[in-house]
Amino acid sequence: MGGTHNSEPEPYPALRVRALESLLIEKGLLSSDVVDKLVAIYENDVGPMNGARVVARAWVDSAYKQRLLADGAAAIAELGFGGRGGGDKLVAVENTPTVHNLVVCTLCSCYPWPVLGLPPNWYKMPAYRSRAVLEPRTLLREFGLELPESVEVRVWDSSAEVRYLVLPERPAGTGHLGEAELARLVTRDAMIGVARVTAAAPAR
Amino acid sequence: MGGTHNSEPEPYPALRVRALESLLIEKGLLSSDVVDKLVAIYENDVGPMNGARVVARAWVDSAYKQRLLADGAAAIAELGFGGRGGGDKLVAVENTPTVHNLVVCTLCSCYPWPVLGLPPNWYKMPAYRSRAVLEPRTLLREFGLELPESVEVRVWDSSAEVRYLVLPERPAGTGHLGEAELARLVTRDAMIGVARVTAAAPAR
Amino acid sequence: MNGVHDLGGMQGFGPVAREPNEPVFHADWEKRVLAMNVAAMTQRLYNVDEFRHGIERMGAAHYLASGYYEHWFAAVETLLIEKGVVKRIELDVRTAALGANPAAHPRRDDPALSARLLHAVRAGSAAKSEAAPAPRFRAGDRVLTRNTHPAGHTRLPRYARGRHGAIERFHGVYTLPDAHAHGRGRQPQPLYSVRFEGRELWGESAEPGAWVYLDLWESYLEPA
Amino acid sequence: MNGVHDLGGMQGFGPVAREPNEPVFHADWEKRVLAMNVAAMTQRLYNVDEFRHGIERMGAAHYLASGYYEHWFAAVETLLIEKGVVKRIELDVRTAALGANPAAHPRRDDPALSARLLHAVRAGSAAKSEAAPAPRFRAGDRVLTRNTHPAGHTRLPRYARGRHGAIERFHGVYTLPDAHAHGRGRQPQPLYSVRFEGRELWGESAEPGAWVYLDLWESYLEPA
Repeated sequence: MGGTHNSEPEPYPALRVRALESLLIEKGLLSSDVVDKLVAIYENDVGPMNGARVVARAWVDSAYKQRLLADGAAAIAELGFGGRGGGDKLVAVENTPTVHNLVVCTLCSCYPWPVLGLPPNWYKMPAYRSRAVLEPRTLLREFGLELPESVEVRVWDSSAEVRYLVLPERPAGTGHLGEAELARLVTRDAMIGVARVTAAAPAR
Repeated sequence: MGGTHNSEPEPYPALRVRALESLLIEKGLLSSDVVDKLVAIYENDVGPMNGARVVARAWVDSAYKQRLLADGAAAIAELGFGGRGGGDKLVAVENTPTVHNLVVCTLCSCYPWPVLGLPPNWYKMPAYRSRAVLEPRTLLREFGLELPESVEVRVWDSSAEVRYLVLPERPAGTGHLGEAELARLVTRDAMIGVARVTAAAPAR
Repeated sequence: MNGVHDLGGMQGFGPVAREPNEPVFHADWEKRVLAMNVAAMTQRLYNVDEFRHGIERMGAAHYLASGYYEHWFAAVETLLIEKGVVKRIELDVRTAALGANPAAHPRRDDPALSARLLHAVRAGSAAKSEAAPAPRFRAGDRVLTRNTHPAGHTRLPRYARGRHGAIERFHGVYTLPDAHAHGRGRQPQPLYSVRFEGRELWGESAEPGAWVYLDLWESYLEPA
Repeated sequence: MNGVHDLGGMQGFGPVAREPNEPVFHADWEKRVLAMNVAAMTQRLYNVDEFRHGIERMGAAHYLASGYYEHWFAAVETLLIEKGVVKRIELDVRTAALGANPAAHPRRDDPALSARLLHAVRAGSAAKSEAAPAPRFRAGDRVLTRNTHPAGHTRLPRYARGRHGAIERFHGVYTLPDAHAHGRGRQPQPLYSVRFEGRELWGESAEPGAWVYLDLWESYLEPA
């Protein structure tokens, strides 16, 4: 590699990817239906809706919340979530009135796939990865989240196979909502730690 | 700027440079003869042959050598060298049987223009700048210079307006040579510190 | 490796650019790269640490000028060639052939392979915690990270080297990426979450009341 | 600024590529960039610290993918536009016009300007040492560099922050680049050569018997 096709026009990667795919298929290491089914998993089956169900359950069921904080992987498996891309260790970190958690991977782009799906581009790009550990408050302010100095910021830099899920604070005024309704309020950004959950349902 | 013309074809910088040049000429801040004369200075008047004269003088005149080590800028001015691109401070560092000096600029490409001219590309590129401070012995080995562990390596990272010139060791077997003949042995690489001077005249 | 991938604390990359209603994929080829890589790792053609180091070995300018799936593809290509799964010349020839005749090499299904791979993906196949060796540190212990600059893969980022922290928790015993990325086996070690005060990492440039938690293997740490 | 220009100790750039019988310039436009920059600084359109920071502000991928005179030109263009000497639109229009008619805008001499600039270049116009303030440290004093990560220009490289060294010599009193690059005046300070043992900088990865000498301003240092 070594930067040799830096300035190739856009069709080039697409063509070379198809070429490699066709070679792997010929060698019996891949098949077209494998591609289709894997893509379908990451487009349809895993995504922030999984994490939102975990969060909502933790909000309404304090025993579940304790299990989630004690062993994240086991707790999400109760809801049927797991599999590749999440390590075998998931750690849920809880936001409180005095502690705010934020997740990043400075060395690559580790992310809790089983509960959040594939990461958004901004999570993978240099701006977020470089700044989250050095100036988290400034970064959060850009995301629209102004934290008072009395709130401690904890940045989780995922450098190993352990993945992190932020358990956001349950917003005030949601006492009348059921678990499914609560899950609809929980956004991907809140579970990464760059937003709060609000009682108004988010635009999806 | 911001990387916007990364993948432009080669003619682009040339055209934009000519455009800026023509605008500066119109504004009275530049003229074609200024360009010609400045280029002529750096193509003809300054270069390693200046530094070689300084080194040869230091080898044959121990009083000059002491003045060079005490105040490099004043000593090179005795030979008519100076001007922009060298700061007002030049420090000559002397190689001995137990000390080898090497010059780099990790943050940009500072270089002693009045005595060595404009730097070669390798001096300005990331490989040299990144490695000279971390693994100087390995780097020097690649340049063909194997230093025993008993020789201390001193790497001068030029982060300020101070510029460094390595005063190489005079090779054995040159007792019969005069100052002008000695100067012909002294290479740019030896004055950066990536080579020794040898008694055989270098290819130029 | 002190490469440009080690981005923690770097500056000059500007604001975070977000895309409203971002799709899961931005181009069809990205889907194919995802599938290829998952299929290759599931079949153990290379491991995740070799994969990450494959990305780190990209040219620095290329790394910074390209996105996530280009990084993935760079590593997939590098590793499949190095492992002898495909030959570079094969890939060059096939790329040229597809350029000349895009309709060549139509889809081919393999239900048996598909069932096997999908089962493995759903089960997960990432590093599992092992029983030994026993952890040297306990929660609350003060530690000093090593100031080390290995040429190969490591998960100790540059910004956290030679810094004092405290053990937050013991995660279990996991494969050491520094070994596993370079064909030196798994060499499992205790893995800890270690907390660092912002000021210890960034000096006077630290923001107040900010802590960084890093997952670090035992050999990265000394008692302090 | 922790940018990709701060290359000391980075890895992955491969061997040093040397060119036998390298010419002073590789293209005509490089000569013009050199002349423009020297002429601009000699006329104080911007200062050398603004110039260096102009290069540091390039996009990281662009910086690593381009060479010395492209770096120079990026900074020259950025600064002349920021200082109002030329307008970006003027430059865009002129570039397009020259593309359409390369013979336009022939050479124009100005012997008076030429004489004035060449005299200044020969005399040199770099930072001169000033008398005050008096230096706080003497040769041999042990110092600790500050662990600081300013967003702007600095000449304290990342690899030498928070490290112990010893004063090698006092150079004189010089303009502080951290201020001068940002329109905050010269703020002259004592400048020292400081020596660091390889092991202090690189830990176990240091080569034996290797020392690094850095020129550092007094405010980068604390007594140790």
